[in-house]
Amino acid sequence: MTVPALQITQLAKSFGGVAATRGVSLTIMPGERRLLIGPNGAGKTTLFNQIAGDFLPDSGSIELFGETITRLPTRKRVHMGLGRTYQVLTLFPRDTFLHNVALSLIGSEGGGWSAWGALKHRSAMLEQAEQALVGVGLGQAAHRRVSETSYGERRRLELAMALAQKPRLLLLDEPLAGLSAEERETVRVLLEQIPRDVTIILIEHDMDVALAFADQITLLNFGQVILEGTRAEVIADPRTREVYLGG
Amino acid sequence: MQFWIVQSLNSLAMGGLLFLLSAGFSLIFGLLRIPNLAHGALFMLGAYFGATLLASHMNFWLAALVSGLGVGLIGVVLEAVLLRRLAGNEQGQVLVTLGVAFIIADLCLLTWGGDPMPLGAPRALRPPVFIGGFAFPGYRLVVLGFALVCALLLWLLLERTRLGAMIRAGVDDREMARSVGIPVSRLFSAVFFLGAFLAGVGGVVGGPILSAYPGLDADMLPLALVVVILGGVGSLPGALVGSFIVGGIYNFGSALFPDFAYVVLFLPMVVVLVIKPTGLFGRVLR
Amino acid sequence: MTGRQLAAWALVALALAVVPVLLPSAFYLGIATHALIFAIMALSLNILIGHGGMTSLGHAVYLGVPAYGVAVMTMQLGWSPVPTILFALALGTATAALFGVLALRASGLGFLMITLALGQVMWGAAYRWVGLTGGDNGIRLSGRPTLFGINLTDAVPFYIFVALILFMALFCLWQLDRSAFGACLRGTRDQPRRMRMLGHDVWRIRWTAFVLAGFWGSVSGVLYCYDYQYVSPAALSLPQSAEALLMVVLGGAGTLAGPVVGAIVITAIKTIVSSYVDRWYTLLGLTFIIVVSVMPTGLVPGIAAWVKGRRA
Amino acid sequence: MALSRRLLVQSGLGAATVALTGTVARADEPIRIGFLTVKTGPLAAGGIQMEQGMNLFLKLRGNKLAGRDVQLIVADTAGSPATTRTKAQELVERDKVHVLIGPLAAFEALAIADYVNTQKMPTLGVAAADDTTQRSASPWYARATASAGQCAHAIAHYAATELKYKRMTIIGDDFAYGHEQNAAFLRVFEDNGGKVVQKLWPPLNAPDYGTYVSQIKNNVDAVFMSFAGSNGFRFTKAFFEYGLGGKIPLIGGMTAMDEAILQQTGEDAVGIVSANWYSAAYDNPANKEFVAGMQRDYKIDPGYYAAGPAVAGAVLEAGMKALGGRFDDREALMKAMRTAVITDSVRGPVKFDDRGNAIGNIYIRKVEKKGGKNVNTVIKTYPDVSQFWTYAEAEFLAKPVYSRDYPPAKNLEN
Repeated sequence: MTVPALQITQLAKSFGGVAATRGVSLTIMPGERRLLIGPNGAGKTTLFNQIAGDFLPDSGSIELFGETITRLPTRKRVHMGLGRTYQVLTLFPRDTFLHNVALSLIGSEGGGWSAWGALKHRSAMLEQAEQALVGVGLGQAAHRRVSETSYGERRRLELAMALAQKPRLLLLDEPLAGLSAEERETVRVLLEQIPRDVTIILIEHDMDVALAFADQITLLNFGQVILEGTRAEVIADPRTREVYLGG
Repeated sequence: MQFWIVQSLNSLAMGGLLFLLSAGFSLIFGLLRIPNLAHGALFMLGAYFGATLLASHMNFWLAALVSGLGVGLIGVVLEAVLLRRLAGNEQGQVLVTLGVAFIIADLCLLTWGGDPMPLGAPRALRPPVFIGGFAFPGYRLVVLGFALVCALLLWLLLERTRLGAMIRAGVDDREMARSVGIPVSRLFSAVFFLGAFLAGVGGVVGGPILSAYPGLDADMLPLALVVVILGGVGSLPGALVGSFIVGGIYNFGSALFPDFAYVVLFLPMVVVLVIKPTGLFGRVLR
Repeated sequence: MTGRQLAAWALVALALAVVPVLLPSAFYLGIATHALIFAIMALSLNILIGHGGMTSLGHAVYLGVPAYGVAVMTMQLGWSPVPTILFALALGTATAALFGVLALRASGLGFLMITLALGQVMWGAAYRWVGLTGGDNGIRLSGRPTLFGINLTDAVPFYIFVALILFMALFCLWQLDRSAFGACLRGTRDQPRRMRMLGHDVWRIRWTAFVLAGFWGSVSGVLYCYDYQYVSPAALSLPQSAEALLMVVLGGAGTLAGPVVGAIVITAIKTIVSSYVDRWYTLLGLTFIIVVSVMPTGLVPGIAAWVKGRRA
Repeated sequence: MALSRRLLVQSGLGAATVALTGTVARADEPIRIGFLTVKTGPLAAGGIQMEQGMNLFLKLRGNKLAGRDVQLIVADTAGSPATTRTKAQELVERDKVHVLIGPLAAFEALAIADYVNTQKMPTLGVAAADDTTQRSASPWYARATASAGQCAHAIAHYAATELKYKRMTIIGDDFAYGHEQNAAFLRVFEDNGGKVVQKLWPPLNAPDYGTYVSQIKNNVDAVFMSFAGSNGFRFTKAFFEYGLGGKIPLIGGMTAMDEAILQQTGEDAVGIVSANWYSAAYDNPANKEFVAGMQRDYKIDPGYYAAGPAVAGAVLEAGMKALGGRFDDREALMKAMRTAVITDSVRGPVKFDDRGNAIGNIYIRKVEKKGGKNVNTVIKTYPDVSQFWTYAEAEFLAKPVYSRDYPPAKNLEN
């Protein structure tokens, strides 16, 4: 039997009495493309934050490729193969695209910045960073500063930074947010190109792209899993209508 | 026994004084996210205003009100002219408020000279109160009562009025407040006025205990910081409880551990912050 | 190093070298020396403020503790200069290592307050622990040392010594700026959460920066003690910490030249302008306000932007 | 009269030419006095009065000492030891002063002690740190005021022998000046049969004295306080607030009831006994003229800080007179000042011991209300008091310097 890429069991978290996550259980198999849907405030990003380790759950457990990570710090989860992009861009605005990706690579090295020498002398790493940028079609933008680039380019940089680390499980939080139709298409193709040895959990409101991309869909509301199934199952289920149309 | 009673009273009275000092600082920091390092100077300015008005035989409470208004006005100008354009630039705010503190301190020295100026409490409130055979200064109990009344009024203002609701919304989430149409800029001016007003009134009401002297600002600012840190930023109950805790630590600490008198406030603060970096009641300090 | 960078460093070296020639007397050279020592202190604090985004109000600890280290070792235990200096640097750096663990429990204002409180505790200890520190009377040094055969008593050799160390500090911090570590440190300043998500140990990056700042602060502390040949609790005081903070922010946090410029401006106002202007304290306050109003990011970036604007 | 800085810079150009051509002081060159004081920050109160006292002294002399013009160059130390040193350097090396007067605070004086020595700069100090004229005395330093312990010795004797106090509490600022006064008090008080049963040390920056006042034992005969600056005033207020005033007598050290805070202390001050080498109410012609001048020019009664420079000025004048108006030979000037015997300073007669500290009257003063204001009426004069009191100098100096814990208090009660 294959070990799940991610197994969440009865995860619960509340903030000052307000429950954000109420007993969520989730199993995601390696190579899967899983879409999380649900209205605003359903607890999707909160769930990502807990998988990433931004805060610790009150109860329940999280296993990444069979190893319990419930109380591990974020960086250890990253070193075990977890990657993430953010809905709100979190880049290093004063640095170049290349440096942004370089920071990502230094981070995945694990003991990290052991090198005190000048960054520009680490040619192997910079080469790798440039490859990652080429991979998302930003090869020409490598030496531009983040603050001088377009929003669409930054979105792709988010993706490049996550992909450069060669994650085994990738959490994508609305990678299409705020993009034009043209840019959406570019990113959609990029997502399609991610090899199947990377497991992906996706939050996305662009249903055309998201539904086409996903194998399985999980519907969340009020911090609970409402239902789980294939695209057809979820669309057909009356509870989906209920959640989205208000009930 | 007497020791415990008197020092407890001392702690309470000092707590009241500290609340008057720190409530305004806490408000300004909580809503505007401005570490107003001129707060000690505004408090001192209030004390000097009060001393001057009292010397011309003004009624004590009227003098407190007038000084508070004067200092509050200076606060509004400070906010509108210098600080508003520095929103989000914390280092700039530190620099500017420290600069203002320097200027106020120097101008006070120029205006009132270096010698301490007394502020007489209202005559009727001066005599010691006798509690079971020992004397306790009556005026300090008045300060305690005044602080509690102020705390109550502030609580009512924040919890029971429309202005208060807007202020709370601003403290919780500034962007959200702006997006639901709260006039955040005017609100900021109002809060800065209130904070500075409280500092000015506090300077006068605390005056009979502290007096006005050069260096009062530097003596008071760390106390306000300690109170706010222990109590938690932007929280009125936090500032109140923090004041009494600091009053207690100061009085019992200096009496029971005289060898540690120089570090009596800061050592416990380090301990608290290391164990609980958010302060005793605070949200995350970021 | 590129040719341009080499030229820039040569220019810095030249500027430091011509100061003794240009200044009219040993007195002014002494003031220049004070300014350079505070420049080293401000540079060290800039590691925290400018690169790490951690505003510390307790940096005087790393000026005062090693200064006391030098004074106690020299005057009470009679150690010779080299072991004294090594000990003082180790003492200051170790203090930073410990205080860093405490202060980095928090960030933002919490960090500022812990550093302030730790500074006040050390100040109180210096006042109260009279047996070791001499209390407010402080400790007087019997003179400047002879290092590697060079007697530092006179103004010129001491200036050269300090200038050399400032040059070293500038160079090291420039290297730091360009290193992978420097990039990581700035990353933790701008996006700590993202840094964690990229697998970085944010705490360790900050702590390392804190210790580095403590080390370079200690270098300035040792020089401070030899410069004034006297140390008292004032070296550990809150005003001293605030002054260092002001130097950094005034000159421009996060830039290499900013802290040096800030240190020179503030030292000049305190020592030279104060001879001509009675209300120099007000003037100092006004300077802060004007600089922040006109150049919110500090003198060096502000002037750089202005020059750029004029060229364009 | 303080010359404006700009004027000084202009005339300084002339001086610089002189220095370049290597000429020795011209016969008509004025004597340049470098005056170190605190004009900004929390210590400025005393510093401003120092400057006023100095200005008035020179004004009363027509800006001439021993027939020579005077240039006073005032430098602001800001109460910081590092700045004090820079300012001392400025006065000595740039302004080429002939003599230094000041600085105010002990730690400032200590910060420049070695510099003054290596520069061989005649310095007339006013700061009270005991050891600067005891175990670490310098030939270039003389103090015409008093050491911290000097006045405390006298009032301790007075408290034990005349006021007949037996059991006392002593309280003072927890820094060297407070330590030294309290230690001196304890020694003489206990040598004369009294007992110090309680010692309290509020930190220098105590926000409030309530907690200390309420610790004072209610069965002591009196309380001795040694505070500096505004702390004495604030302590006295708290003492009365807590109802101890009138119940337990309060007596004070050198600066506790200084004229600078005497009026502000109001009714509470009346009856408090203290000791100082000066009183604005001291009756001699020099002081009468000085006090009248202070009241006319600055609307205040002079106290410790204003009178100090006036005494130092008198010493300088006496030294210059002894040299026939010359001052270019520093060694001779210093020697002349330290061997001068002055009979008519504002503090009365004064001369120096061989370590450079004043020997002069110590006045026991009691605050009285006269003509609607508080005055320090002299009620007893201890004549020719040295810093060693009645102890033998060698024996005194063989012991450790006065401190928080020396001499040990053997009669403390818990």
